[in-house]
Amino acid sequence: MAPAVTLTDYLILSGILFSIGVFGVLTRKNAIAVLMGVELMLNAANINLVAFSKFTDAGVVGQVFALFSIVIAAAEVAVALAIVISIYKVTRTIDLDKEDTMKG
Amino acid sequence: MYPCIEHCIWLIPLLPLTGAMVNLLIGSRLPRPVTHTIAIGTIATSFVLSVIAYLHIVSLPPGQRQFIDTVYTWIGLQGFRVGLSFLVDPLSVVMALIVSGVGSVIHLYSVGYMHGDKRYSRYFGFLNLFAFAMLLLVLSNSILLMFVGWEGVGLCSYLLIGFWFEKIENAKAGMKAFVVNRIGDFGFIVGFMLLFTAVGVRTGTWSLDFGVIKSNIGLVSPAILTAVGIMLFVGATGKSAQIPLYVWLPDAMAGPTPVSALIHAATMVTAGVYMVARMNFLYALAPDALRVIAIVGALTAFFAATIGLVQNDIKKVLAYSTVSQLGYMFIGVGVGAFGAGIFHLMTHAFFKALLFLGSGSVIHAMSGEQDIRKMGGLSSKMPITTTTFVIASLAIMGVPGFAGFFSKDDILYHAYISPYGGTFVWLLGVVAAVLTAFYMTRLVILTFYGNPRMDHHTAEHVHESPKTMTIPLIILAILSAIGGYIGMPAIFGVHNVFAQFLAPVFASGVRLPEGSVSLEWTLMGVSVLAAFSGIGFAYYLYGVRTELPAIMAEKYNTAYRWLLNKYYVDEFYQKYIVGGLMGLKDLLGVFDARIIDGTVNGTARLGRRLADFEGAFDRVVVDGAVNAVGDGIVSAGAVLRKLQNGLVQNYLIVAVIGMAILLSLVLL
Amino acid sequence: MLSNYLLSLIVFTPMIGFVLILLMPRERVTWIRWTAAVFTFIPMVLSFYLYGTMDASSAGFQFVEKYPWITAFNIQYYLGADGISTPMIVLTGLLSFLSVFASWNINKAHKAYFSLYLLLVTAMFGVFMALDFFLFYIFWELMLFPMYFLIGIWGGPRREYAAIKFFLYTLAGSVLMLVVILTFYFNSTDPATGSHTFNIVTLMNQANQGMFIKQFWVRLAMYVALFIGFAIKVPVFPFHTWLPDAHVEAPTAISVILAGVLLKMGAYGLMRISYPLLPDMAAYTAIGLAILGLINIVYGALVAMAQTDFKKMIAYSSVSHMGFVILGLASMTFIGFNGALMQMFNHGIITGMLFLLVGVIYDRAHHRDLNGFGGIATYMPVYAGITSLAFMGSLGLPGLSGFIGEVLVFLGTFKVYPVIVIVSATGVIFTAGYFLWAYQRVFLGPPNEKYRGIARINGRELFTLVPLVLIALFLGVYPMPFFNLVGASLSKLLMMVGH
Amino acid sequence: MQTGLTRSLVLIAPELIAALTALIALMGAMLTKRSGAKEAFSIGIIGMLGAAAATVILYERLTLNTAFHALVTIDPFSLFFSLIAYVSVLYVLLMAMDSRELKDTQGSWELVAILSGFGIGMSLMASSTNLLMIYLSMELLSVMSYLLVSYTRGARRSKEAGLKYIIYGSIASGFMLYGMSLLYGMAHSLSLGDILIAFINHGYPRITVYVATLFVLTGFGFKIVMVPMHMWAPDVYEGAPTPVTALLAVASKAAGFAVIMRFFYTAYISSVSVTHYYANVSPIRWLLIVAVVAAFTMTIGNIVAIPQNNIKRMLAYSSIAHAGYMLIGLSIVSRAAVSAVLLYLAVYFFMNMGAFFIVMIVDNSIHSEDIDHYSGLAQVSPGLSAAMTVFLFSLTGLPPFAGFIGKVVVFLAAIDKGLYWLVIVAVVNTVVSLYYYARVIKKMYLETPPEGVQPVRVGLVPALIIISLLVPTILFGVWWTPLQSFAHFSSFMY
Repeated sequence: MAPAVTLTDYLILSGILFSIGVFGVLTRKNAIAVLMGVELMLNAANINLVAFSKFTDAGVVGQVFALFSIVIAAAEVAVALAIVISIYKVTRTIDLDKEDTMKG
Repeated sequence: MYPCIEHCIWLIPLLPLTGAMVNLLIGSRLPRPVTHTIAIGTIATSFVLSVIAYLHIVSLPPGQRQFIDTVYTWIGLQGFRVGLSFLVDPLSVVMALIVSGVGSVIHLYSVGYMHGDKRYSRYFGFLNLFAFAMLLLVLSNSILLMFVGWEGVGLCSYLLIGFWFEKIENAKAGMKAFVVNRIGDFGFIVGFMLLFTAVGVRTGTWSLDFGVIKSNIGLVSPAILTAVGIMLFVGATGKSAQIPLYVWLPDAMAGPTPVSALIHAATMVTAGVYMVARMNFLYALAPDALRVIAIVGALTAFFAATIGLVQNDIKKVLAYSTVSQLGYMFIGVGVGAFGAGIFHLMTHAFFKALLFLGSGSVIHAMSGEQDIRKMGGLSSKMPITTTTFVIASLAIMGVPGFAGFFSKDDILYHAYISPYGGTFVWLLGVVAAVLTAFYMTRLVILTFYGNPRMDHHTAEHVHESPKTMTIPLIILAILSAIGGYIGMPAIFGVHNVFAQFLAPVFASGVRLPEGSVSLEWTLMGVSVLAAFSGIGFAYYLYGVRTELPAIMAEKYNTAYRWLLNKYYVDEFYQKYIVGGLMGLKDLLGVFDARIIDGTVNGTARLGRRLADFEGAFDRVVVDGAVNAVGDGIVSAGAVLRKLQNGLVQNYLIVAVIGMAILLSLVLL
Repeated sequence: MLSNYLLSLIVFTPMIGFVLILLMPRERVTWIRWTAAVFTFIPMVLSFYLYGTMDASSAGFQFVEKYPWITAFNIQYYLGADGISTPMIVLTGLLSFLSVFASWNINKAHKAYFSLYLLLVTAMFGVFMALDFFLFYIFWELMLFPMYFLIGIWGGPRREYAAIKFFLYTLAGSVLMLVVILTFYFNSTDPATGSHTFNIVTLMNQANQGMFIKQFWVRLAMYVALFIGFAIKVPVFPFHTWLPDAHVEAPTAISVILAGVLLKMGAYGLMRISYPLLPDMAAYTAIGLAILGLINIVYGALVAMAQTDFKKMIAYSSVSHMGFVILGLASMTFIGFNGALMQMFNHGIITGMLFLLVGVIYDRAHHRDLNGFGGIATYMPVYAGITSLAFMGSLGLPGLSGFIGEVLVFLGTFKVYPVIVIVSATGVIFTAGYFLWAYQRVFLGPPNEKYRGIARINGRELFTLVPLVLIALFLGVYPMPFFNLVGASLSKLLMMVGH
Repeated sequence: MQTGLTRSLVLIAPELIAALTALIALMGAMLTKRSGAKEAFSIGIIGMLGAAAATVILYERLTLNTAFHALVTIDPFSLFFSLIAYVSVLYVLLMAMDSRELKDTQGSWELVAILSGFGIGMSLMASSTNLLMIYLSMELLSVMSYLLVSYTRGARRSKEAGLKYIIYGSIASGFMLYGMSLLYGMAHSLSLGDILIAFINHGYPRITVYVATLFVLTGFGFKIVMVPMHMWAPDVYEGAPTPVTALLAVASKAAGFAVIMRFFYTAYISSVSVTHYYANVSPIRWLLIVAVVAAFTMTIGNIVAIPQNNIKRMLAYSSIAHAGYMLIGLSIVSRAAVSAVLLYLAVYFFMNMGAFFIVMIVDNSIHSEDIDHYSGLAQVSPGLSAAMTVFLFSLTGLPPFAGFIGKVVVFLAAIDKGLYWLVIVAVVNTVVSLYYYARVIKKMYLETPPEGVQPVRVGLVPALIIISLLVPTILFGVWWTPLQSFAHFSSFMY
């Protein structure tokens, strides 16, 4: 019988997930990829919330929070994608390195 | 006798002032007769008042021959007040007489001399203004008020030297006079500040009134008094053209001749002598200062005389002779014989004024020519001028019987016996006397005798001057002739009226040892000898062997050139002092524009940089001055701009790094 | 009763003019000018009335007006005048009125010019009357932006640079002052309410009782910060470099105001605020102040000598002359204070005159190069005469008011800093040097053909000059009215600084 | 006797009104043609007026506070921000009505709806006392802002700005969410009050608390444009339509401050006594962090503003600087500090809104945001330039304008706590800032206009709007007692 999964394991997992998300966000040039990185960060947080609510006496609010954040993330991505598309219409690219007309 | 005068002394200076005001403000609209009537009238009235004051003083018992007329409080702070108050005692009354008397005469003379000048009224305005300032100077009851007159006469001298300012040299001469005088004034200011403070600190009474200082002077330490004495004397060297500040006086001859006569011979230049005499109670306690004065006076007397030997401009000769004579006066006051100094001041006022007026009349006749080499043989054409001029010359040479004889002899005698003088001073004086006799004789001969050397066009115009000019000559001639008798030394079996009259003023002054009668006779003989030897030598050179001077000039070329060029002192000053100052101010000018403006003013650098963004002030970009702030800010801005490169992920990286730094900030 | 709101009247009458001018159509130039004239004339007369009616024997503040303003911070609308501020108020009134006529030939945007001008006048009056630190600061800053525009729009060729430089410089000084003000606020207690206060008088009393900021270095820092704020205005070396630019570029009238009034505010600030509020620091730093004064006098004179621009020379002469004020203030003696205050007033009068005179020649010749003239005295005798008088007054010729200020400063300070005074006294030589040199170059010498038939000085210009001439003469001959006015307050100030 | 629900509904009446407005607008969008700009805006304006009015009424008679089981707390503090929210949305609507950029957009109905949503989000941000609520309201605000920024059709600038904004924003909220999860894990609760109690009762590993705080702060800092989360602002502000820029610069920043103050003052600081003596109970020295960040924020903002040539961009950097000044108020804990920040925000609303409004009007007429094109504006349209000058001087912080008062009260609060160094940094920054503000003024007044420049036309309504912003800017400069007391009372948090 495998050893029980503890809170710490979840925290480590979420930490790793979060780091990957940040890394992706900082390095990927494709806008979509960056948005995916964001998703990873949010989900890492969600894992925390759920894990805390499961392993401590913090009640279910954590899980509620997670649900909310999932919904919000969906909305956010919807808007983001809309913008990406409209940009693509104008510039035929979604490479973030091309998005530097305003600087200085 | 006339007690009322005790309350209207202030009229003496005020009258010329009003005259000046009228002439300067509306004079240009007045007809000329009115103009000069006002001018002469006011100064003459002052003279009359001075006479009355004199008579009043005389009528008082010798002990109390002094009164003070305070008009109002000029500066009055708690614990320090300077009144606009006048001090009348034998000394000041004598000075007032000389100033207003000679002044009126010269005013009168000017009517003839300045006729047809386009700034006639302004001339008389300035002349009156001068009279006011000079009278203020001699009558004032406090050093500060005296300083007002002191500066006032300087101003008038500036204005009158540069009276014909269209000629830039005249303007420059005026400026030179003022600035050199200011250098002296610097000493004067320091002097009276030091005195003021010393007395104040010692006694707790803060005052600059002669009376107060006189009564408290004893409490001040001799060292300080010596310093004060010397600083005040620095002021005197400026005003009275002594070494090293005499250089302005010869240039001052650029002014109209009557001005040279009044200001630069008779009155203003003697202010220094008067000041020293007035402060006798101080110098009595500062023997070292006295010695300095005596030495400087003697040296000046000698050096100026040597320069006078070879000058060819008639007024220049007289100018250097003035410097030399002032040297005599300082010998007098320097050796503690204040009376003698003032005595010579008076006689000199007569004969030197006369000499200048005479030369003026000559120049007038020669239609502006001043070079004696182009003169000669004027005696026939202008008898009065010649006679009076000769009388004056005899006076200055110290020919027995004439005014100069008594005064100069008085000085030399005291110089010999006084502990502050001594043989050296006396010797210089005697030599100077020889030289004086020499150059005056030379001047007279070259100007009035021998063959005419002017072109005949000028020659035709030579004529005797009008009455308004000759009458003053005559008046002064009489004074130069007989003026000395009021100061005849006791050895002639008479009372030295002048000395006795002044005595109370100098009562607290220096006690001089009494020389024996025989000594006095001997010294007198020596000076007489000196005078005649000078005359004889000059006569031999310029009257008999007229070719000799040129030859000698060849022979002793170097010496001659040095003398002719006045020992190159002016050049020296020009090169080193003025040049140095000019260099310094240019340096500082640059320093201010570059360094200070650059360093302190970093934000202003920003201003320039900002301007550069608009290319508006490219000119303004100041060279490599330190400009930390401005540059720092701007370059920082540039750097941060580069960071802002439009790539959102860079922004994120910056944010992450920033957070990392913040994290470490607390963890460490 | 007039005296109950006299000061407010003086301060805000120009404000009324400001509003009126804003309401006027911009092409009605004459109306605008005369409105400005009238609304500076009234405060001038009122300021004379103030001088006439105030009780010089009392050192306290008079015509006091005190109303709560911002209760939350215990800020009050608090005006008052005493012997130190009254001369400055009179000076402001006089110069601001005369300068209107010096502005007569402003050739563009009259409406803007005169409205800003009146705003500036209000601010200047306010600074000299405010007794609430916060109010003081508001007025102090209120001067900045009208001045910025007045220099920047109507100034000379390099006006933009001069304007921004002035603006930044002064603001830099005043923000430091702000910090100090707030620090004072938190270290103060209003005896009445127990709360903090900006009331300068209360702060003075507190400072007198010595129950103020404890730490030495804080006091020192505060004093230095304040001093920098004021030193920039004076201006004290090395904070003076804004001045030549501002003066040179500003239009004549504004140069007059700058030199005549604004420079005084620095010294006034020292007397009204630095000294009473931080007396021990004032004493502690006096020697440094004296040295700065010395530098101002001599350095300013020498640099002035180096200038070829007429206006710039006078600007630097201001630096030199304000040095006397600083020196006198550093002396901490009654005579020195009197001299300093006298010098402040004189400098306003005489330098104002000088700038007006430069304006006269500049309007005709359209340049200010000292070497570009020559023999002007032949063509403009009256102008030359007045100028010579102004020069003489400025180089401290006895008989004119300038002398009295300078000599009192010297006499008062000599006891304390003999060496410094002796060195400063060399200034009289250099001053004479550059003034006479300039006079010779401009007025004397062979008349310059270029200016044959140049217009003589006209009535309007004379109207602006003559009053100043008369005052300079009168105070030179009979300065007692001035000393009677300031004596009491100055001795009080002297007591505050503990001498 | 009201039941819990109605009670709560009463408390969020303004938000309800705003929500109603949004719904009506959406229906309008569905039902009407594209043409109905006028109606849409009038609906929006009415709605916002209603919401604002409701807010004022609530503020007037405030008896009861928490609602929805302490998810939100309605107190003077929150109502203050609700007011700012609705009023600024109102002004933005007014601006949008004659904004050139928003003329040919996808339609005004949606705009009204989005703006109403923005208003709701902001006002809820100020009142939420629960991490979940904070997150939700903030996301509402953010999403609306993303839409607004990229609202103009076709304009690439606007799209790019939108993209940058949303990427940056979502990542920031990602950090925040993670931080919140950590806090939740420590305190075992999402309510700020519980977090406070937890802090008081248990000790937590400093590092964890610190990371959590910093992450949360990232989310907030992104909103208030705080260094180092400031770099998105210039690009976004430049790209967004001017009215939206104004909204971001004023309202969104205010919202950020609201939530940040609410968060710290409820979770990290215990109000020890009724005299509002505050004690910092969190185990970390976050005040120092904020102070340092404040110094950097104002300095960087000012320095980088100097070389800017685009006026919107310049104002963007200036708004960073102003965030720095306001952060001073956050680096000390006292009621005075809170009220100072509130007062500053109120003042900032007037002057910044005014500045952007004028920028927009000028842009409408000369089609340029380039500072160089402001040359000689004063000669062709003096009134407008005068107003602009007042706003800019006020932003600089010169008396007698309101901006000066804002600074003074903040400095007072800081000096009261002995934070001299920060105040000195701030005043020096003020001088630097004069630099670029004065540059615009210099352009307008000291330079001559190019040939044939038309005067900028200002309609009656815009003129009135400008005046309505101008008057407070001057009035509060000389007499700000009402504002003072308003801010003071509003600084009261339950």
